[in-house]
Amino acid sequence: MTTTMAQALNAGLRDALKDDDRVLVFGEDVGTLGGVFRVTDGITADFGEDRCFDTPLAESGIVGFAVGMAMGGFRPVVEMQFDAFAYPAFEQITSHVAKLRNRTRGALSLPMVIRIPYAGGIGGVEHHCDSSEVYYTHTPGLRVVTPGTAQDAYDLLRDAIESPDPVVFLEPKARYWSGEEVTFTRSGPAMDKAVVRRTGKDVTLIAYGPMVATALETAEAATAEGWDVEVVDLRSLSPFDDETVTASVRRTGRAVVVHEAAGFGGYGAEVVARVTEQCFHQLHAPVLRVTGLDIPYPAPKLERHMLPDVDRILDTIARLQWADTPVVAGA
Amino acid sequence: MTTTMAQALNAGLRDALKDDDRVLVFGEDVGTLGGVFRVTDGITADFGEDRCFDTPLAESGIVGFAVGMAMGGFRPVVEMQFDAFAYPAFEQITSHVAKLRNRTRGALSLPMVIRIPYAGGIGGVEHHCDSSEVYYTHTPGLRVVTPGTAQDAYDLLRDAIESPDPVVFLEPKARYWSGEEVTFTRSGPAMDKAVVRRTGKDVTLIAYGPMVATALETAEAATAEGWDVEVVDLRSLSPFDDETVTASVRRTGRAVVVHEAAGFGGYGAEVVARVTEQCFHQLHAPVLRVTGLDIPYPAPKLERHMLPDVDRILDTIARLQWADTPVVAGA
Amino acid sequence: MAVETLLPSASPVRFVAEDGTRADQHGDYAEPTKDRLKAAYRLMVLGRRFDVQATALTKQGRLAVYPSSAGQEACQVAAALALQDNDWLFPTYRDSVALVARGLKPGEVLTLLRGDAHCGYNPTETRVAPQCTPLATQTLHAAGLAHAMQRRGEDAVALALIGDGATSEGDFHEALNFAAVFKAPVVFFVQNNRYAISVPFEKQSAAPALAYKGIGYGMRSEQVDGNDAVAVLAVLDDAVKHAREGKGPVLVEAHTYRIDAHTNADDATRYRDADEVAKWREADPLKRLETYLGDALSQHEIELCHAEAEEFAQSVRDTLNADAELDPMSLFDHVYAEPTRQLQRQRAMVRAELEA
Amino acid sequence: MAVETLLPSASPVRFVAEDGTRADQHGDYAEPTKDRLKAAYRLMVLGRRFDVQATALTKQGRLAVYPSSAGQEACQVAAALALQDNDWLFPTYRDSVALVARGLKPGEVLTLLRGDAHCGYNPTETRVAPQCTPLATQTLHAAGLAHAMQRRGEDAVALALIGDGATSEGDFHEALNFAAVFKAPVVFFVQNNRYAISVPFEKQSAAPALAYKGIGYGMRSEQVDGNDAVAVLAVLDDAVKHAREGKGPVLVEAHTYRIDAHTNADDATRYRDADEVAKWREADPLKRLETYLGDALSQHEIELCHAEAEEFAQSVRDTLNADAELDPMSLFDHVYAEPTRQLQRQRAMVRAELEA
Ligand SMILES: Cc1ncc(C[n+]2csc(CCOP(=O)(O)OP(=O)(O)O)c2C)c(N)n1
Ligand SMILES: Cc1ncc(C[n+]2csc(CCOP(=O)(O)OP(=O)(O)O)c2C)c(N)n1
Ligand SMILES: [Mg+2]
Ligand SMILES: [Mg+2]
Repeated sequence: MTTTMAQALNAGLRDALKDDDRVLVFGEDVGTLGGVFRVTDGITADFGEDRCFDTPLAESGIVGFAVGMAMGGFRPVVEMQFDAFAYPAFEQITSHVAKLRNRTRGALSLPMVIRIPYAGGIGGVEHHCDSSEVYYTHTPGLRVVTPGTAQDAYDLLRDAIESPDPVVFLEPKARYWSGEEVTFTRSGPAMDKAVVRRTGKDVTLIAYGPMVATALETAEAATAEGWDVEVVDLRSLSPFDDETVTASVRRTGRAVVVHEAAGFGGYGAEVVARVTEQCFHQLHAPVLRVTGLDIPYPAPKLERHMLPDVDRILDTIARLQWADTPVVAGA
Repeated sequence: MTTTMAQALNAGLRDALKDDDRVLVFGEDVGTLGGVFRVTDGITADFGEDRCFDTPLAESGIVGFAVGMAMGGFRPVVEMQFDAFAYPAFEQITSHVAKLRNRTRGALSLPMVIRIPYAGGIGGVEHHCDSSEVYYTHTPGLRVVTPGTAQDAYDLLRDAIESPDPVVFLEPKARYWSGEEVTFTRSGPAMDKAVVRRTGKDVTLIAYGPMVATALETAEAATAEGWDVEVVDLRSLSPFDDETVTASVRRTGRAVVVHEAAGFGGYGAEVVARVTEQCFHQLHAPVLRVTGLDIPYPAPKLERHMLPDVDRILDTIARLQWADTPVVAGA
Repeated sequence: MAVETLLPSASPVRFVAEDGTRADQHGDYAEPTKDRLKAAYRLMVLGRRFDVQATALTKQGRLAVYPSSAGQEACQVAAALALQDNDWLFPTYRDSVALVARGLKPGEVLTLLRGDAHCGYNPTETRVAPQCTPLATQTLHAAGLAHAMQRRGEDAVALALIGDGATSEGDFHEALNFAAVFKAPVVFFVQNNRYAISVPFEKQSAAPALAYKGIGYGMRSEQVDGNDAVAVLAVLDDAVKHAREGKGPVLVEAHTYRIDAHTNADDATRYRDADEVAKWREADPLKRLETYLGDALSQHEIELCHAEAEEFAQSVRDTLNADAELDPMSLFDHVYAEPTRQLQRQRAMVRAELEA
Repeated sequence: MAVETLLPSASPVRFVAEDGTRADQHGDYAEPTKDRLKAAYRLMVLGRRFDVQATALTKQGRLAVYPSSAGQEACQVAAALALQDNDWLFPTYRDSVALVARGLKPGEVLTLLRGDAHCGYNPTETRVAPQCTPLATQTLHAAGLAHAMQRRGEDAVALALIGDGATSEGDFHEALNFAAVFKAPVVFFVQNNRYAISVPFEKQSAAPALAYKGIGYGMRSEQVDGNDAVAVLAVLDDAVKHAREGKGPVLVEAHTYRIDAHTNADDATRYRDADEVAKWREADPLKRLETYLGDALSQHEIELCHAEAEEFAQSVRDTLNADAELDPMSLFDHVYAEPTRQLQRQRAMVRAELEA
């Protein structure tokens, strides 16, 4: 039976609520309605308003209140309705969620999860499609994970809820309705491990969240060009799994990082920088990036030009200096 | 006569207020007090409460109010008292300041400047020392500049205030009291240009804001090791001046990026990624980073361990594979 | 300091009872002229027709999404009518009918919801800010703009629309405070339609009414029956006058109801009873005003309004059925005043893709 | 809905006039027992001495910075006394005297301001949250924690301290609203000391008093003379009781004054007159309580308090004059529950530097 990513998340929340009565789910519209994406569908009905409830409409409020709840022994799992609507909570996330353990030298911990549907591809109007990962990955003290598959949605969410550290859990909203066979046994890799989704020997495609599926599609399409593409799904954006990624790049000697967020100062830059530092002499070409454009997210009718797609990724793979005659990119 | 960076900024504000009566200065304590760092010292006394005034204590309020004032034809220059205290304004900055021109297809523009004293090195307690540049540089629609010298403090501030685009103006607070000869004639390079502060042929040190002085010191110290170090001061973090930087790196073949912010997903990653992409075959070694640690900013008594210093930079330069026998960095 | 003058009326201001008869619960507020009420009536008919048309267009896929104003026409039309040409309106995604009432073209209003661009009209020319999605953020812009007008000696007021749910956001608080401290000529007009998507007002606030927030900022405040167009117009006229005269900002809360789901994509049956909706349908602001106007409004005039509305709906359909020309190259135009080098490179890439 | 029960008293609650005589401006509030008042007196003497000592230590460079509580001792001591051991206190940087009154050791209290670490005490053991710098953010934590206690059936109340300036922040608004909606057992205690650094209250808010914000959230509220320890204690006792009994949160505003500059680094002469300060020095809360207690407090008892305070000051000096041992390796310990690989590498780097 196929389970969609939204359903897998729902199952993850339910199992967590069952296993640990300190777990609470709250946010805007997550109760009776089941969330605007139905990720919390039926949970209030089945677990009671006590375990899953609506709050007033204020994101800083939700996160700050959750901080207090976590200090008081609960494990809040809160939802920000959309990426850009987590920004009002930025101070609470950056100055408190990320730092409370450190500020109190371990006396207080904040086992809480902030779920954020992010990125585009669903024809959403402005402010509903931001890829906001960098704002969190650059903030020490936060863990940041993002599933690329329904199975990982379940596994990573369970891990995130059990983590002693606060986790920003980024849900690729365009993938909510994509499904696959999911097992609810938690046999997957650890939360902070990347996985090789497809092996290949010519080039490593590094992707996460909404771009994992695109990367896999590209890998299939690349066979027509004679390129054998390996696909790594990062899963954990912070911390970064150097081992899995560099092992792959050392094998292939070439790498491309793909993400939807604007390229400038994007997460891909970190990937390029650390892979280059660690694999410099095994690289046949610079590690390249395929990213969103450096513009505010466009209106629905033009969003396809913003998003990395198979063609753009193939074009970039083609630029990886296969000819063995160094081509110098212009300034 | 030496002018400190704080005085240069004060002069910049005054000259802008004189030249353009649409310019207004406001924020917390910028009026009678002259700001906690005295950057606005005496301005209310000399220009009147009408041009420079205190607001209620609310950063989102200050920025959002400034957006409305700019829509109404003014050119607000607002102060956030410290780096971490700009976070409450994050939504206004990201969803409005950065996007209003784009959202209205040019019908509205927001010529405003958000001044933020940032970074550490002054023995400040928690939340007073964040290097928050990445949160802004990754946001399309914002310009981000940061002076490394008192002269640039004046020049860049004047440029920022005259810019038709909103500018996040990051002031390296540890440098406020450092002085030099300053001319108030605006003969400097354009706001979006990097400058070579010291020429050298062996390695390019790329720095900005608080680390420019440290980079120059390092360059002096490096002569003892026989390294001739070129120092580039970025000035404009967004947009990035590829031309100046890559020209330097192509000459030297080696580069190190230095900043105070946490390394992971830091601004240095972008510098490494784009320099590597553009100069891959001229590089004798991977571009390395010397950055803050990936921890919340420490308490004053331990902050020196957080900050890049001459020794740490020299150690990193030493790792640039001078021996011509490729040393592979471990995972 | 005059505490009493800052509190709202103990119960919502009303000129007209639910059945359309006169209600005397309006203190000192002056009743708007019959001409003004007839103008309001005309725009409410137009607005309702527009709303129905827009909702229909979502079903045909011509609009990406549409948040209906059904049931809130009295509020939205009064908001537009209370303002003069040089005043500014700060609407949310919900307030398309207010924009129509302000005179914007349907194509301009629906550009956002159709997915063509972020804002379809020119805010400087129309003096209407872009419809705002990040909740409550626009209230600060309204306060700042009003203060700017005041400084420039322009005789202009700003009116910010906001929903009940959005009043919970910190920005609303900061906006009220800034406005009060600077005595900015701005009116904050809360349409309390009892829901924030699925969340009922009872879970949003424990206040006796949102209008009671005013006193905490030293701001005049009022509450009004939002389905009584006469009352809303009377209260907003007065609030705008107060602001225009330099007496400071005003907070007005209208008690109304969102008849439709949050947007066409929402399913309101998941969280509220049909009975509740039915009850509020009875409190229809349009019917109420029509009854109240009685003979002042001839059958012929009513028919003219409806005919005009039909014609308007046709123009909405025509506009929406024609695909707007969108140039992908425009993506790079207004990020900065001038495209950066980086954007020039990216533009070249997209152009090459399109030409490939 | 009972609007009157939500409004604060028309003028600040007072038991004691400025000259130390009895003032009958306290409605139904019960006067605290003499024993409690004497306990308050003792802690105010201790707190003031602590404050003077801490300020002196900044001059000797033993403290990085110190925001003085001088003039606010009645508020801070009452805040501590109103709470039981299992209640939680959420203080700001300004509230060191409240921490001392709560029984924390001076070395623990001053760790932050000395620059050794971000928080010198264990919040779980002391039930005192870390002193909070990002303004108003702690009010949300207090609301959330209070709600957590309520859910767990623990008989615990949270009291959040906040300054007048910080009430302008959005988080304060959101905290009041969450607390009221969830009926959380939390008391928000605003010390309105008339300044936010240099900004006087008049530029901060146009409200008749900050306590008038309560009604906008459906929250009980009160205003009190913050330099009258009897009144502050009476009002806070009552507020805490109200919260503890599950009747919901309470907002209390104390009108007081910051006698010293914002911190030792600030120069208050830049923005306020010596006359104003002198006037408020006359309104000294400690002297007022001493006069009021009269014979209930013997000369001997007074001397004992001062002797104890001197001894305490000595212990502060001793603690602060000894350098704390700080291990740079600890920097990497509590970023995450377990250090990441990246942190392990950075730790190794710092260790190597130290060993070099
Ligand atoms: C900051 C922010 N958070 C969340 C949302 C998502 N959202 C859009 S509309 C809405 C409900 C708003 O309710 P209300 O303010 O009552 O206005 P109404 O839709 O009823 O007119 C929510 C939660 C948003 N747009 N902005
Ligand atoms: C979010 C935030 N903005 C700005 C500051 C800087 N700051 C520290 S104290 C202060 C004034 C606070 O005034 P008030 O709330 O009245 O408290 P008081 O210091 O008078 O006790 C300011 C602006 C801060 N700490 N946090
Ligand atoms: Mg609503
Ligand atoms: Mg104060």
